[in-house]
Amino acid sequence: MDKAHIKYTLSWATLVLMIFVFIYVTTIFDVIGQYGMTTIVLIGINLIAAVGLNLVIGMSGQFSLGHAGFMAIGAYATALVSSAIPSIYGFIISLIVGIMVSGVIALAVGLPTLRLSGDYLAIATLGVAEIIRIIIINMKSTRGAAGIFGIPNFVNWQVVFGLSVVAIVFVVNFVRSTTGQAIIAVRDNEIAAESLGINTTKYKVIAFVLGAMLAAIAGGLRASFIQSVSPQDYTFMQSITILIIVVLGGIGSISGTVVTAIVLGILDVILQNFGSLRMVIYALVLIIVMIFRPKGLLGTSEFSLKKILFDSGGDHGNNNSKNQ
Amino acid sequence: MATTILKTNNLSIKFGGVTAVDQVNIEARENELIGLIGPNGAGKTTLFNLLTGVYQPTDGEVSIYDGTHLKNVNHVPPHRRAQLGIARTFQNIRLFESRTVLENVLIAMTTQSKARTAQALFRTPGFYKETAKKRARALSLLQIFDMIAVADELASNLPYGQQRRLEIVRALATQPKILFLDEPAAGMNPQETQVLTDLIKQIQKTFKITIILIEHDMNLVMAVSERLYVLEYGKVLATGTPSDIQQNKAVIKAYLGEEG
Amino acid sequence: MSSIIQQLINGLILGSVYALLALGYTMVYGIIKLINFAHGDVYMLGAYFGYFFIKVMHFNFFIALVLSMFVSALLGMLIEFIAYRPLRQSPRIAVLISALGVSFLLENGMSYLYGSDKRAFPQAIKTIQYHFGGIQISNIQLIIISTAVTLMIVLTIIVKRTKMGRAMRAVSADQEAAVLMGINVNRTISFTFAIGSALAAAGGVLIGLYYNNIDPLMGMTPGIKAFVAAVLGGIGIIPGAALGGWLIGILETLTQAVGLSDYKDAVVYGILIVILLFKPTGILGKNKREKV
Amino acid sequence: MVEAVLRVENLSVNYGAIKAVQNVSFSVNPGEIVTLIGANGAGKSTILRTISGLEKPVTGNMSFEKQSINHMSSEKRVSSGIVHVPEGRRVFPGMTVQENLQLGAFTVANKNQHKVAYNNVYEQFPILKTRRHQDAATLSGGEQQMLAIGRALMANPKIILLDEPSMGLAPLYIKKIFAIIQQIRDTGVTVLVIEQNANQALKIADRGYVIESGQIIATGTGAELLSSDEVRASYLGG
Amino acid sequence: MKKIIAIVVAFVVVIGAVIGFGVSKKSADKTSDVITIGGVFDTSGNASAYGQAEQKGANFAVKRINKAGGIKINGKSYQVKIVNKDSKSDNTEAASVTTSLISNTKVNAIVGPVTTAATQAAVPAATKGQTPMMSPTAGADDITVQKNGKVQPYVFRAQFKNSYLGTKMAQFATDNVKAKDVVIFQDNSSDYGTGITNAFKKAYKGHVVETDSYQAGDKDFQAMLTKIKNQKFDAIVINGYYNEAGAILKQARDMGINVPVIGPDGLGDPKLAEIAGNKNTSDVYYAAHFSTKAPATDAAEPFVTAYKKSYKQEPSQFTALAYDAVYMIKQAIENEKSADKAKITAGLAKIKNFDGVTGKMTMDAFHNPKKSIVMVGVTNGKDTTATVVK
Repeated sequence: MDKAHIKYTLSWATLVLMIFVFIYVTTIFDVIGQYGMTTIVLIGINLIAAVGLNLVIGMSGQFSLGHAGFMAIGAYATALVSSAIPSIYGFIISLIVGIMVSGVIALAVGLPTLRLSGDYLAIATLGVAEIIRIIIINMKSTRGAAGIFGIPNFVNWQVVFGLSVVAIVFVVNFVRSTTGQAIIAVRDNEIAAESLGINTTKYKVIAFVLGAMLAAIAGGLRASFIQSVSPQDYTFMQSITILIIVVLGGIGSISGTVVTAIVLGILDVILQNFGSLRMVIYALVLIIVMIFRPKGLLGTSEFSLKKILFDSGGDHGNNNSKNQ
Repeated sequence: MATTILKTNNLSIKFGGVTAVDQVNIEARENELIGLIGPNGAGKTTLFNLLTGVYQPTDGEVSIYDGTHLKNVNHVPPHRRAQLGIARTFQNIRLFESRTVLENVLIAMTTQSKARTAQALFRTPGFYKETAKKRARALSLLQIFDMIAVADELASNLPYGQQRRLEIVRALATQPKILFLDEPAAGMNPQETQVLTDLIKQIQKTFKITIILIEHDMNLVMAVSERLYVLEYGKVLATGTPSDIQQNKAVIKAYLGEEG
Repeated sequence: MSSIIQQLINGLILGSVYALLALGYTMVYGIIKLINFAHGDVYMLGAYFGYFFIKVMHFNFFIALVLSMFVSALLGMLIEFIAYRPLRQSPRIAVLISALGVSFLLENGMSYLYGSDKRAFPQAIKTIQYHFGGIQISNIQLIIISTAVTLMIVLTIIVKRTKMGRAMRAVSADQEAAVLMGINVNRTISFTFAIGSALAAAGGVLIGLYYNNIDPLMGMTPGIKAFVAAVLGGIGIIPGAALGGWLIGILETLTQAVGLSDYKDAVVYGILIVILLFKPTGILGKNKREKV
Repeated sequence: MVEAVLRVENLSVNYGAIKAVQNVSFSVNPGEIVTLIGANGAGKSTILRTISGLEKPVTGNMSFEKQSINHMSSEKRVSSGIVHVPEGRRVFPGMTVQENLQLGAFTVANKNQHKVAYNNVYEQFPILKTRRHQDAATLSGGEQQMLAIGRALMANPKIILLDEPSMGLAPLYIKKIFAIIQQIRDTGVTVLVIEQNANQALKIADRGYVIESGQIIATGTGAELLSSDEVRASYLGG
Repeated sequence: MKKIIAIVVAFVVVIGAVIGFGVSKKSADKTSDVITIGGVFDTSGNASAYGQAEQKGANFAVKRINKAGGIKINGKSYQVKIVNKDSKSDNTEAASVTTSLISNTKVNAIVGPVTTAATQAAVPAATKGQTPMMSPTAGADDITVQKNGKVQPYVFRAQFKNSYLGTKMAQFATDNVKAKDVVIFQDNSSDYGTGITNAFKKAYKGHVVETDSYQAGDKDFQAMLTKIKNQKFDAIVINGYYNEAGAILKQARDMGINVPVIGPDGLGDPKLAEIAGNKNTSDVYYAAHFSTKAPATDAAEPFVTAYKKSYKQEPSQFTALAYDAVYMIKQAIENEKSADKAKITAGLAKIKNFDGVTGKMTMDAFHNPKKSIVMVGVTNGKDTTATVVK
């Protein structure tokens, strides 16, 4: 690892640490209070789910409307396992179980359906998520429509903050890996990618499975934090909520996803006070943002520390800013 | 005589009722440079698509030399054929437009990559080492093609001629045994075409590969090809050296209509 | 035996409404490749317009039906003009989100203005039951089927025989070539929205009459079901939408009839996925491979 | 001196960062056949597309019958008499031959004119008459090209823009198409045609322009260009 | 390098500001003369019909309390303020707004949420914030019970437990309707429907011919009804809400199925008869909290009259329960002579013989109100009979 890379990694680490310290200070001096912390946790959870969906929609170009299904799997895994083993280890195991089950189901579903294109895939994934939800409603062990509650809580803002950072670093580094680059190649031009020896189905499935796994983490965290799950939490609308974060941020832009998750999280806080007008305002925001920023808030560009701090250039391939 | 590296046997494909490629028998030998010409709609690109696996033939077979003997690859999908050593460019340019020139070349090295995804996730020294190695190779390829200066440009921002050239570089990065070029000079001006002509010859020499080329620019085709196949209505109309073909009455007629 | 036939009739009626909705979905999709998530909400508004014309203006049911279709057509054009037209050159997913925004706006706007509660739809036509052997069918059910079929025939005539219909088909087949014919693409798209919305409104009014209740969220589920129906039949294909609608209606009914009502939607989605795997572009869809 | 029916001055068109057409000027006189020849990707199609309004120019002016059409909508251009037969024919595959022709007359309000136009087209292309109830998709390439041209004629054009009418056609059809182009001109319609088949095109053209990399590099009468060694070398092969 | 220094300096300044703000805020905390009640209602989304009705009930209660002079503690009158937040039919949102009300608005007590699932999600927030929470309509048995079997200290409800409802309905079906065979339709998308069904089946002495499920929002019940039409049964039990029950009723009657229909309090809304049509709404029995026909307490009649005057519509069970929830909080404050959160919690647990609109209530050890169920019989869309099920 050469010096430039160390410097680069360190500056990112410092930034993350600064944000952490900032939140930490605000909490111990009770500036944001319990509610602020709840908001941070929920933003972080949406963030993890959205980063996962961006991997599927943005990076691999596959239009999935089924994210809620995989979040549900993660949530129920955590609900069942950590209720049975009410310790931090139980919680960790539950997350792993959720990730595995979600991954296996995504694999089983993805292999055949990812052959479908565009909107056909969208409806197939929507169907899969609904099927998952209906099965959960009708299963004895998941307690049907009532859901499960009294789940032990092992999630606080530090956990979510940490996992969000891990998820972002994971996705960003993954995109830079050979596999990640192959996935983007498949998105940009499937036929060309194929002609270069890239097994397009394989890479689409990889992205889909990883996205599902991240969704499972988000679901698991939420179940543990809210301490209850119910099938109503994971309807089509949940998939849409996450989809909106991804699209509003800019498809394929991880920084955009982060920014939008935070912005929408804060918007939600404000809108809670508007009663039934709430969703009307939200709807108008959606339409207006799309009309004026059809490529999303950040388009496809990424936030680059290197540009801001060092601004040296000359190092190939670390900034993909595309300005049109 | 050099080994036959690619061979078709009565290769045909029908779309609806139309036979786009009809009982075509062609073969290519090691390090040979073959031109494929014919009027628009004669089935040249369709033939390429059959050879590279994009289409499945209705009839006949495609065989590729796998090191020991010719092997039927009819049911081998395009990405596996690429791994067997087939590379191509496209008539309508197909670059990874959101990626830079360098990244386009790096992506082409995916199947040869030794870098583990896990290494990339943790940004281990191994990752940086492997990345540096790949990058060096890609840059040296770009160097050969005089594209170092634009290595960090987005592929979509390149001028037309450069995009075509990048497609060739990208195809070569897969370390192919056979390179298919689909109208590489399309959209180039005569000077660019001249440069391309030299380049194709150079590629054949440097990389020791077989090149099969579709081209309308007769100057180019005649200058580089060792042997030509002429297609018309999906059938092979004639085959031979460039000078044979230039004298061939049937070919002149097919190309220029009546007189020539 | 008679109960099976009765169930098939039930499915056919349910499917007729899905089909009316799916037709609008499919036409809009065919012409601008947009999954118009707001379509189900136009159906809801159509029902509310019908409610208004019957309950407040005291119009005859059929006049109210036609008026509601007309007003909804205008509304559809307005929605297209405000929320979709500015995004003509944008990525498709941006338009999709805009459509979701419109959907939320209509649902919650109505809920804000008139409350989320269900309203009883005025019974403009008295229900009369007819019995044929063991089969029972009501006049309202007959009205639904015949209106749906009539509208489908009218739609077919518009699309096949009129100048505007030809323009629609031209734009949907090849937008650029259509421009070269001197067709005003924007106007044609507008017209498509008008027709699609009118059909949705007809569905809404019929449903209002049949089930006797309407509410601001009534479009959500049928909207998605109609989308599924359109995809099942082959999205962008008009007969496909009708076929898909009826198929889903019948499937849902039969699933319940065999005692799988807990899994009603799961069965529908499951069958959809299986069909797509074998026929990736829907039942009547044509497989197209990208030109290389 | 006759006044040009179509005049293009200093036209430049970009596709994103690519300069497709740079500073191109030319004119077409009434009753002429003018051809633009040049390699694939030289910018010929872009010029036609800009004239018919499918592309927006960066700079330059286009005028038709002395009026600037720069800001005219595509539909208006069609109804004022500029009709474009696009590359690859672009007939509407799922519609019958007759419906395709009907669409051609989309801007013609007068129904009587439709009848006259049908008769003319069917007279010129008898094969279209026999196939009038067939889907356009079932026609052969040559028949589709005839349909595309017939469809354009339905609009009552003053100038017809033809983009590679001979592309992918058998020699027999190519010959036919060029004969038709001459016939069209003889009925008083001006023709601007793009061709890769430079040989044939120049033979029937009154004048021609050679385009390379988005610029005009040579001009002259058809015969002049045809006998130019340079053009011969570039576009007709060694 | 300059940039980096600038960023570090900026960071230190920001942190300093945050600390300063935190310290100053601490000292600024003070008590007020207003008692604040938080309202967590789904006013948008799927459950908004119920949420909007409850929000109206709670607001109406607050309005009436203030009009009557507020809540008196030790001779001093406190005005009541209600802060409503929309939980948009989303359970996570319910948890989030509950936290917001507790930690930001600093409410004294909470009314809501509407549904069982949302209440479950809000319980941890209320517990952490040590704030009493009174759900008007959450029905699941165990929402007031912890995993270890102890009572949830901060959770109360005004609603019957589902099992209690189901049991009493079964008793009524056998004793009063004399139904030997019944068909059950349940709303499978919420615990309310399935929970009552389970309890009903457990307690019912007759035979359940068929149990069929539907989802909230369904409109078409033809298939379900066709299936049972030719079977033998004496009554239909619909475990769900009036929206779907009304549609089932209409379609059943249109089909010629004229047996008695029994349902829980979810059917108790004037909309039932509107949707089903008056004529079809006959021989229908639902579990009521209040009825003008058989007013459980003296509070019912004036409430209905006043509500009608204010809102120009009939109050539903949802409205009445939310109204009672607020009044129970008032009662608790007055009994304990304090608006302190711990005192309200203690007061609510001790509520005894509270004269609510929905009945005379006494909180049991598990914070469930003990009140008698009145099965109201409907003929031609009008409440005509009232039977108290003991």
